[in-house]
Amino acid sequence: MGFKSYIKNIKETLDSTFEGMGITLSNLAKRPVTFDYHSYGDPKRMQKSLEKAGLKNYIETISEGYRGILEVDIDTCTGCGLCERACPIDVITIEKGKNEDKRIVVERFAIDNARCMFCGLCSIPCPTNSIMHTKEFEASNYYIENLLFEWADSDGYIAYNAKKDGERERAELGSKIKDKLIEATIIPDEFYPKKVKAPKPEKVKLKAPPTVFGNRKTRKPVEEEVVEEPVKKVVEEAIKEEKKENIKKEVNKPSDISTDNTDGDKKKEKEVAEEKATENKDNNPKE
Amino acid sequence: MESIANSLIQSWGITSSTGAQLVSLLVMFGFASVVLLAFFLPFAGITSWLERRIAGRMQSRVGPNINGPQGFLQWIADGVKAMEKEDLMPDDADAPLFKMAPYFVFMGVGATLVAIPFSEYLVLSDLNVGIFYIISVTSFVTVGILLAGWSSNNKWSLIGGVRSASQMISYEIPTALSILTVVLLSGSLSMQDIVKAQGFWPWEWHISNNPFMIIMFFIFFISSLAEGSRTPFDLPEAESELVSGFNTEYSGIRFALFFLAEWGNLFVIGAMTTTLFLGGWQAPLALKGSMWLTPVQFMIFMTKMSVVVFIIIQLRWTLPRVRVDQLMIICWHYFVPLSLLSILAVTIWMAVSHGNSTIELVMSIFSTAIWLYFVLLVLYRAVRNFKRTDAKLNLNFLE
Amino acid sequence: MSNITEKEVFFDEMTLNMGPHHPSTHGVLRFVLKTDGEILKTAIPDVGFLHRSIEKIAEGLTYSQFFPYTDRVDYLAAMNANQAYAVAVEKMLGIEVPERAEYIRVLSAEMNRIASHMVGVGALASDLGAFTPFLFNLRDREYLYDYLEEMCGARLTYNYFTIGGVHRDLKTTTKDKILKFVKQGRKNLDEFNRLIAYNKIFIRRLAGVAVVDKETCIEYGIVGPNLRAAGVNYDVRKDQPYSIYDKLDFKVPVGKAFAASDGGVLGDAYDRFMVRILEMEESYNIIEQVLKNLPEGEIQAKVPRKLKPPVGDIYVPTESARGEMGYYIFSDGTDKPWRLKIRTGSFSAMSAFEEISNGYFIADLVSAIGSFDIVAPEVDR
Amino acid sequence: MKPSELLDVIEAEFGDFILESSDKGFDPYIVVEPDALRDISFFLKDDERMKFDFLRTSLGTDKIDFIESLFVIYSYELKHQLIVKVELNHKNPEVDTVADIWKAANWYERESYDLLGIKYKDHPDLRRLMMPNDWVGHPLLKDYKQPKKYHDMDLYRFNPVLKVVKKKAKKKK
Repeated sequence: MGFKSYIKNIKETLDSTFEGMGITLSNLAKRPVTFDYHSYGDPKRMQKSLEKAGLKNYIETISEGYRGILEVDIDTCTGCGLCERACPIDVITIEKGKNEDKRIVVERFAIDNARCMFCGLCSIPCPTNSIMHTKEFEASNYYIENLLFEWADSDGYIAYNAKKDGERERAELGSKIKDKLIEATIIPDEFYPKKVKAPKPEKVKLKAPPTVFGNRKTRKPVEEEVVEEPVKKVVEEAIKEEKKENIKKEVNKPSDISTDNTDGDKKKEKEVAEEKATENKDNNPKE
Repeated sequence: MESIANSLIQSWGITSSTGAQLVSLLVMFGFASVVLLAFFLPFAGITSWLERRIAGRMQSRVGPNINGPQGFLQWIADGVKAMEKEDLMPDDADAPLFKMAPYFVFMGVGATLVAIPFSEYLVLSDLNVGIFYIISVTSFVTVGILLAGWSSNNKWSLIGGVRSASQMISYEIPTALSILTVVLLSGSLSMQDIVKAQGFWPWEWHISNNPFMIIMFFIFFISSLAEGSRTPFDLPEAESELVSGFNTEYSGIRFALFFLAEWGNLFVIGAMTTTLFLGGWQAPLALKGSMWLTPVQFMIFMTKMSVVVFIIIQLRWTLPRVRVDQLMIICWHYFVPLSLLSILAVTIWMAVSHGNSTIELVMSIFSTAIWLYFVLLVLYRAVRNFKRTDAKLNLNFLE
Repeated sequence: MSNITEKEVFFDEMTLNMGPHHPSTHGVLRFVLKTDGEILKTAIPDVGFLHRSIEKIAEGLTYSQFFPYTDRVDYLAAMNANQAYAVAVEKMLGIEVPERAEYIRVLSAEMNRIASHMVGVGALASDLGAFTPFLFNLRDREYLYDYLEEMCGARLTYNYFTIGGVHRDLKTTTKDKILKFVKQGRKNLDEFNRLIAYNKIFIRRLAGVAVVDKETCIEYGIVGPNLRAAGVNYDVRKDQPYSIYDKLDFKVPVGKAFAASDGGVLGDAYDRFMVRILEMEESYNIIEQVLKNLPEGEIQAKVPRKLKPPVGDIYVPTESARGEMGYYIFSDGTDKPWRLKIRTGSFSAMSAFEEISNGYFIADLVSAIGSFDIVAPEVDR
Repeated sequence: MKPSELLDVIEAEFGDFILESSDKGFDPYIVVEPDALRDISFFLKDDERMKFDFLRTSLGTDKIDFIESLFVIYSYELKHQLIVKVELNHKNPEVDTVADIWKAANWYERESYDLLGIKYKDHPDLRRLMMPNDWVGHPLLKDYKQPKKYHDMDLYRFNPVLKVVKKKAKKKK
């Protein structure tokens, strides 16, 4: 380290430190950009800090078209179910029936706000803007069941049909959600749901995807060797040994979940193997 | 304090020497606890609140403002919360050491109060080795942090503890060397005498005795930051590297003690800097020599100290922290040679200017101008930055 | 910087567990550190804590339903992730996006790139102990988020793009606000630079740390700003242009040992930091150009309701804030992808860590993680 | 180099080992005999006409009949891209590693091993990447069934709200 760089280091350190101190000092004379948010604790205080920031209420800080909690105006719902189909995580449940006049009745329109991810895909296809996002965003409470918002009455609601009912306008956005949010704070009768068994996975027959271009020169059939995975093998061997021991000890134990699983896998593998065999037969002669 | 003890002994009619000693001990203890509870704890607490408010303002946010007027009682709320919390200890921790460590740290900081002169008459004990006493007592902090790091049985804590030990051992050398120049100038180890060797006006302070004293001031200030492990030298508890360093495993009141010690340390650094370099409690001539002028001198002392504390706080929210090897390089490559050089220069200057008060005065005014230049530089840059960012002036600090 | 490691004196090895709950492992990462005191021997990354099996989920969703999930791949630059997926699917379907929609897409993507870099460089500063610059950047980012919220209705997970366009049109009021912010944003960036980027301590902390040279970068497939910091002039926006990037005039900042006077080497942490800063300036340029030339017209191409791309596989790269984000999609001719794979920048940066980390201090590992701008959900997906 | 020329060069060099090659799809690709994968990879990386220095991504696909392992490579210098595919036995997918040719393949192959069970021979560090080390099964296989429990932890997290939905629905019917 030369003498020049020695002095330079000291100089630059002091210089940049003074610059930084100047910046932090100048920020003391600027107004903070944040303001208090106390919607739950101290409404008066909240009002004060909002006034300082030149606002009437915190909703004003949220822009138009904000994607908050979903609101459904059931008066203008046509029961088409587009929103239900658009939802990637099946948050919306719609049940429909028909009454004596052969009109569609929306028996149930439920939105599970506990799982909703506010992506906005449901409100886009809606033909009458019945389902829309409000500016409300605070729905947290102590009981997750309360976040299931039922929008149709239990008797059902005759779906809106512009031809038969005449033109209807959608109720003002955000006018209905507030009651629902207040309802959600009520303590339910039972709030520890019992455990439910796992849903049985649906059996889906797997089909191989089509090949892209048939310009394959020589197609060697992919050899089929039945070699099981070492991990599974280890597990199965362990289970076998356990069973042997159990037999030795003559103790009856309920079979493990893992054994069930492997059994299921075996069955599935057989099915898959059969399918492959048939498909290979189909494919190969062409080449 | 001795007079109080003596009067008590006389009024109670105690004659035996052991009895007298006991009484004076009791008086000492009572006095110490009063000082700790009535001065030290509130000071540390209020500083913690102030630091958070200042930091908030510097970062374009508000800071704590809910408990009490402008959040002033935040420190009490924090303290009460810390006391209510469970005092957890890891299973494999070294229990006695683990429990002892916070007290070491707290004691090391608290004991320095004894020798610090707040005014001409307001000093607990004007020791004739005052500055020496302070240097030695602050080493307790090192011991405490090392113990905390070791006894937590946590590798992150251990690294923090060892870092702290190496850091403080290294930085005691430049600190001591820079204090040495002050001792040279005032010719005494007693804190009161050091203050009395200076005057009220800025050119009478030790910092502006000659330009090399400015270097010594910087070295003392920065290395005492390192000793108090404040940013940019907060390596022992570098929260983004070592989780929380030596106090990772602490909770409840023991953690609060570490915290209090940290902010108490702020006061100690400020008081030391003020006393040694910035003229201490020194008031104009007319305001000296009477017991009744104590509040004035105390206010002068506290004002100077607050400025120093403010700068420390500001530095914390300005600078990033240095690395371990850079920490050592700063100490051994820069501070130690520079301070040795400065001691030499100061002694030569003292020999040259001895008895010639006009040369001394000219030199003092010259070096006052130098450090004033630095102060004005920072202020100028603040204004420049303000203009560059198109900001609106708002001096309402009570948002 | 690290002469100490050159001495071949090693004592007992200490195994340290850094993460998953560590303040400087952004998100949830875990490193198993083998150290000699404070000096690292190796840092073995352990990922998967945020594995949400997005690729498996994609196999059960239609092409347009998968959009919200792309936000969650990289939540700091969700708009870029949106764009990557949209570009890939549109290329498969052969859809031409209206010009106005393309301009709005580029505008939002560049705004998001700035927001992401703000967090990237700010978090690096806060990892090194300087908290104020981080909060300055968060403050500015909130403004950007405000405008993005006005555009699409959400602040973090936007889901703004559709296949063939965007959901909502850009309002003129928002446009004016953004133009106004660009001026202020440049000033604030300058303030940030003077506060931290030119700070001596900061430069010294990053110079010569976690050096990744050109060859290593290419070998490990490190992309984006990290690659450019090593001196490779490659940007997907320039070299394989998509959208309207070939019509725009912007530079690609490349690293050149910015901290050379302080012991910096080409491709060190400070270069990566500076390349991001320069990229932010370029993004401001792009935003200005886009807003100047914003054409009128449709924002949504006509797209069939059921999207069924032809059979085949495609790999489409785009430039996200953390480098090349590519979507590999294999379509079997139905409305759901048979296989979808997301290639992200953080993943490849992470895979190189074991080699990079050797011989530095623990404190340097923190700055290395910060300088690579690793976002954990992008690694795990 | 144009895709068609690129494929011609490869065909001329390794004609016997290329099962399929096409540039008619979205991206040019070749399907390679598994045994010849390493030779072709070396050629692709080192040859003057190829210079594929950047491995963009590597992945596996379960195509029921077989498992496909592929990687996408790109050349920074010559700016061309190629997808190289290998078709593997579904029961015992095994192929040579390319992790020593492109280091980037290291983690991608670990991921493929983890999620699809493709075993890469001579891989330097073939461990699971995303899933825990003692996980059973490979999630990205099409016939994968999620186990019910992992270390006594329920893997199905039941949504109480969902349960309420079903109950009420039953009542109404």
